Amino acid sequence: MFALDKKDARLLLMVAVLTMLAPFILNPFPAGSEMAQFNAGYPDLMQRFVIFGIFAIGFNILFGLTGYLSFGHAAFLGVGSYSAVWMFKLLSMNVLPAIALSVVVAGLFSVVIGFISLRRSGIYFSILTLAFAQMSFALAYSVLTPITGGETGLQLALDDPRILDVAASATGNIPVPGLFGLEMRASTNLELGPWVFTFNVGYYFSALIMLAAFYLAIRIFRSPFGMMLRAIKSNQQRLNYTGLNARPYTLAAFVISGMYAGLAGGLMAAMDPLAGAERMFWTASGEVVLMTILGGAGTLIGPVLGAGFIKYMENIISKINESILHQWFYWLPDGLEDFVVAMIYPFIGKGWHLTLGLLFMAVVIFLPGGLVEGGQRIGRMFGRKKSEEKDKPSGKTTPAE
Amino acid sequence: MSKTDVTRRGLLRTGAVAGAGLMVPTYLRAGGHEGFTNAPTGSTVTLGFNVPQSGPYADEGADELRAYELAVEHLNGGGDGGMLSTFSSKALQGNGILGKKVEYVTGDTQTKSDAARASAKSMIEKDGAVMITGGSSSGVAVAVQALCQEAGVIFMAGLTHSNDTTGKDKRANGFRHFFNSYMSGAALAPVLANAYGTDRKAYHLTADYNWGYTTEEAVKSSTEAMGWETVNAVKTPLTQTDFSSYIAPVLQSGADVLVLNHYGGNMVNSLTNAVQFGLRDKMVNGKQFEIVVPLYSRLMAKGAGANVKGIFGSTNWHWSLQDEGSKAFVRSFGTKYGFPPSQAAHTCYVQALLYADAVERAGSFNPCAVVEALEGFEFDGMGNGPTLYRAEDHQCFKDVLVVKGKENPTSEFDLLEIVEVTPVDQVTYAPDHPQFAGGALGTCNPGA
Amino acid sequence: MGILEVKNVGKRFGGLQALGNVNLSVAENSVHAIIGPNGAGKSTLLNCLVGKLIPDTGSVMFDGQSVLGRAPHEINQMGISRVFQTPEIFGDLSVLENMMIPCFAKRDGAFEMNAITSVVSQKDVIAKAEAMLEDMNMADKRHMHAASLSRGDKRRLEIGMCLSQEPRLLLLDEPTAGMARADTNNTIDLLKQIKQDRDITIAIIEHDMHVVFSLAERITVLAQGTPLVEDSPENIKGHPKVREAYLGETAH
Amino acid sequence: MEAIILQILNGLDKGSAYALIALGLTLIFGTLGVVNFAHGALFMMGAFCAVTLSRILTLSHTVIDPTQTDFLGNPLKVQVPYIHDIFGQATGDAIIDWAVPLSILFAIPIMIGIGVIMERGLIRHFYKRPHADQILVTFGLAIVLQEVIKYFYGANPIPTPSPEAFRGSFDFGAALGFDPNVIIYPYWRLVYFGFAALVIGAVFAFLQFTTFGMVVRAGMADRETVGLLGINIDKRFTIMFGIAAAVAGLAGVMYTPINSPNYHMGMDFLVLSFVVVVVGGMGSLPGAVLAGFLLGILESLASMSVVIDFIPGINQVIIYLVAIVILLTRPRGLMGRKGVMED
Repeated sequence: MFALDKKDARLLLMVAVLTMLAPFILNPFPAGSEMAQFNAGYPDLMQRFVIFGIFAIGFNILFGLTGYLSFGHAAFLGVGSYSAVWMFKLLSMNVLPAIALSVVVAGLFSVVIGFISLRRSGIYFSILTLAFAQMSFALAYSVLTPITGGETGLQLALDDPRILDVAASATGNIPVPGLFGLEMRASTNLELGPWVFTFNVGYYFSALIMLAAFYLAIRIFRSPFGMMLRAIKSNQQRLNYTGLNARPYTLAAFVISGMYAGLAGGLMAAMDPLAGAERMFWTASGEVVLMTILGGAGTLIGPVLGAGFIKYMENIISKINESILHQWFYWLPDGLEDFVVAMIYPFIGKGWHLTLGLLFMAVVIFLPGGLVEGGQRIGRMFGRKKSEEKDKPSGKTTPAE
Repeated sequence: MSKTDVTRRGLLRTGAVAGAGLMVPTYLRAGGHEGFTNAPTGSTVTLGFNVPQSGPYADEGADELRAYELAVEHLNGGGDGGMLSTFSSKALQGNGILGKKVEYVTGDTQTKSDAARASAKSMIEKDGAVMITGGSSSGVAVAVQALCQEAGVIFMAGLTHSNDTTGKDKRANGFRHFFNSYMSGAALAPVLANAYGTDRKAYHLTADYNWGYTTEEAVKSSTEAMGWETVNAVKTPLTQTDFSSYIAPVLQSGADVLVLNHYGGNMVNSLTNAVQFGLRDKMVNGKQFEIVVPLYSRLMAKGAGANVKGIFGSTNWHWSLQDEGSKAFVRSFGTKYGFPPSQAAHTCYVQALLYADAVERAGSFNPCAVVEALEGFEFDGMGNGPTLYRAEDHQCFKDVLVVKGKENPTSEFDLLEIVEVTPVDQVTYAPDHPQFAGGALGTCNPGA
Repeated sequence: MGILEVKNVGKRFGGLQALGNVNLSVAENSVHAIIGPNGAGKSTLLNCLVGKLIPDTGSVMFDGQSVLGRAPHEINQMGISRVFQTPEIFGDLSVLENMMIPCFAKRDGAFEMNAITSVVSQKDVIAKAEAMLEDMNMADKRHMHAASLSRGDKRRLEIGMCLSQEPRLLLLDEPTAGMARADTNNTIDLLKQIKQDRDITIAIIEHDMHVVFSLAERITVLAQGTPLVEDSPENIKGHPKVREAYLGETAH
Repeated sequence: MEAIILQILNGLDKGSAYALIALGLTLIFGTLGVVNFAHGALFMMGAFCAVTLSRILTLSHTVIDPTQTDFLGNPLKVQVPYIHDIFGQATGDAIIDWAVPLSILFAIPIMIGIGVIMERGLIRHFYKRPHADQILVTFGLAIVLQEVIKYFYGANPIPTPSPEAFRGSFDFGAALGFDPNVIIYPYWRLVYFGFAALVIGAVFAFLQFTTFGMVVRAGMADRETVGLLGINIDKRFTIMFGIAAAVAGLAGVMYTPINSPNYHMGMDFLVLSFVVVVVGGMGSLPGAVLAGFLLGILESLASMSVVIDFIPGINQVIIYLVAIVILLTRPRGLMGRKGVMED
């Protein structure tokens, strides 16, 4: 299927099914029940899952394949968002031109930054990319305020030109981003007994783009180009003495992953038309590094899992507060209830960072290959024979899926 | 069971059980029965408290959250009722809002506009919140305000001081109770002129982002109007922690007053550094060197410790105010938590009550009805004297406090003393004032 | 006129004269060995030949073209392949993939952005790589992780990778260093086989006199950065200067 | 002219903080080959050693003062430190006043302990793991450490003043014959600079002149060979980790009067200290110190208002700009060795 071998086709199909059914899968608990707190099937978070999935997939093309650890990828995301919002302000609220521009602009930025940074390798490369991203953040937050909106972020206004579109909607509000009239924020609810499932246009739009991005990533991983990138990670010296110049390959990988980041940034703006400078801060770059390593660098699905994991923590765990805990444990005797709540309390709500830190450590200590390795171990426990597939004569050994 | 316990546990539990059967959150653009986003259909109504829980303003966020919990308790008829008894509008009965029990959800803004919007969105989309409130910086307030406008819910800003929130970035669905940069400047200038004379040379250090710009502009124009001269204004990066290289040249410039347009950690550090350099022991131009901090908060004063002693600044509200509303609020907050509330807590508490009252008076949760009820609303008994929610820009106009770091604090909360309560007339400006130019309120958006 | 002409090459590292004034000519289709005691400048000379170092003086011509100032991959593209002292292979890749990379390099040049090419258009490359693995007697190991090969197999793989680029000059840097006797003999046999099967020039830097005298047609002895003598193996064996400077020390 | 002298002074002081942190980071990296993202957290832990000691010293019991009232109108509860009861008010206040310098003694054993526990309990299992794993696990640890501190001390900065004797500033200008009040410099910052110089000197002397240091230096150059000599290099590396933690911690202790410590101060310094280490050259101790001072001075010069007026925003980006220029002109930073962290 799609010129993929069987294993990859199965993976793609699995991801496709999961993303399409996400509104069901992520909302396993009836609305209003005690466990509804853990439901993640609302449009904003689902959009974030796939958008950060795209970001991490792209980052993995650079880091997972070539081993070049960029610490400034958030800059491309930010640039992408700014481009998209400017497109909404100047041209029209249609998301296609906005996303196209964000990919192009992020691509141009990554050509320049990549060309300079790739003159060095290892940690020197990481620091160069970090320096560029931090400069972008600092300038966007301060002196570039007229272009970026600075502290408050770049946002739409009623008096924007929007030459191909209306400045204000019929109700006197700022129009919302859409695809030929189909608003990104439009949702339909399906109520099945106590369960509520939400189907959101923006989510499905992003999910389709993510699937395309994922498919492209598989193709890149399995292509000769992908093999060259892995060869760069493995032994750059041998590559040079094989008559190959590593620089164009790494630059191409850098630009591709920069464009993925730009795409993610553009989509973020399309879902929510505001671009803040914090998107480019070093912690945002660090986040995508963590997503990729946490999920499993160099694997196809790992970064997506890592992105989902971190975004879930950030959006769900941080919203649990003390009164919700009391609600969960009300059935315990009063003293015990207070004790249990007091024990859990430091790890939820404002303590979600603590939980995140502990989980990072746990994953890296016990699952060196990231979440993917965890999945494989579970898979092995259930007796699936992976070794069989490994030996099939596909012409390649592939990194674990 | 005490009354506090009822609200904290019992009610929520009941709400949840009831919710399982009856209340299904209606989502953005979906639940079209009432014609607006997240119309509450069951016996409860959900408010979203979006405050910084991680990052540098986490303590301020925690105080805001305490205030909200207190407000919910009072709205549901628990506790001593707090300001409900002093509030000039008597629409609130202590039986929830329009008879619906008030529930709330909380989120973490991280003091980042992206995270704040994500958190607000989840409250709107997942939890069915009909109003979002909170925040501890203008960046967040502006970002969330724009989001609420789009989504069709009401935004009651928490702590946000930049002119832009009700200036160029104002929105019809957003309301600000807190004061702003212009008011700080207008209130401070006469007090400064009085204390330090009209022949002063000021040196500004300004945080290099929107709030810093508006504050610098406001303080500059109002002090210059009093006859002060501005020698220099230097922008400092947000991420700066050591301000020595910005403070060292101040004396060379011939300035005799240093204005620190900084907030939060920036302010704590720059003030600490300035005092360390011994600036306040110096005589320049034959005058004692002075430092001014336009926007004070008690938590910042606590962070800067003894360095704040004798330093002027402005604040929205302070627990030592002696009007009935403030006293009632301080009493219920102090009784519940054991220490006096901060200005952020006050503003958040008041905003929650004002929203509830507006709904009650309008007879509907519909954002457009709420906007109508709040626009031009005059009230009293919430601290700061008679107050107007101006229709043109959704900014509250009320008395502003000029405060000074206390010389002999009696406790860790007793750090500021009120120097003057600047009457509202003195800080009122025209809606089209140049510092607030640009932007348009637009029309209210009820969503669905 | 040899295929590789080294003229007056000198290289200093700080105060150390690593190479004095080296002149060397490697005849086409010969096996030329460069020997010398430790620190004689063999590795420095080799690095000057492949573009890793740029000599201070002199010229290095390959087939009438200067190699100086070219990047390693460009020199490689001219037809010089190098085998390292410790095998340099792509440890994270499979044996077959290791072999495919030089085949791609031969087909596509220094850079081709074949980023989404499907499995199909790799068929010619895979076929070529498989054939080379057959030649190297490694076909049964094609799906192994290259890092898990034995030392001898890594060496065979590396040599195979160099050969699949069809180079005109194969440079070997102590190809049997650290090998057991049996592996050493296998490597000698492999190199003999290669020489027999193809038109190829081999330059070999070696320590082990057994290897040198089994393979070389011509030998240059390097001492203290300058060539001492260049002659046939028979003559070198009995050369008094060589005995004095080199063979005496190593007691072979 | 005076302005430039002043900024160089400022830069030396800022630089000494950068240099101290970068020194510890390089010690850990150079000896253990571990990229320690928790180093900023160690700096923060040091600062909170000072906070903790001053909290201990001001542990109080409550006395009701009926002459004053608190905010709810009840009689005021006045806190009286126990130390007043033990040493009397004057001596007690003097001890509280000197809490920060006293914290040095308090912090050294604690920080070495934390360092050793960290190395034995966590870091040693990561020597052979990829740098990416080291980054993830130490970053996780950094988050955990700072959240623990936040849980106990809150997010707000905590004022920790220097002793009374070091407040105020010294007038260099007057001493050098310029106008008074032109080149002033706080006493405590002079103390900080001197302290940093002392610590840096001590670390270098320790590595240079003791057998222990010699073995460690040899281990930094070639770990396997030293291991073959039958020397237990691992144990020495553990001790080095402890020392590096102590250096970071002391930098933190002494920094508290300059900026009130808060739980995220380590993260604020983390990125900067990595830039410093890399600009200095990975694995080079003199490089780290040199780069620390260089970046400190350049940052100070760039914050002069004439410079900002000339190039707006330069003060925001100077450090990163310098890092880029240096890394492009000198591939391995100022004094980096070849082959370290290049793959």
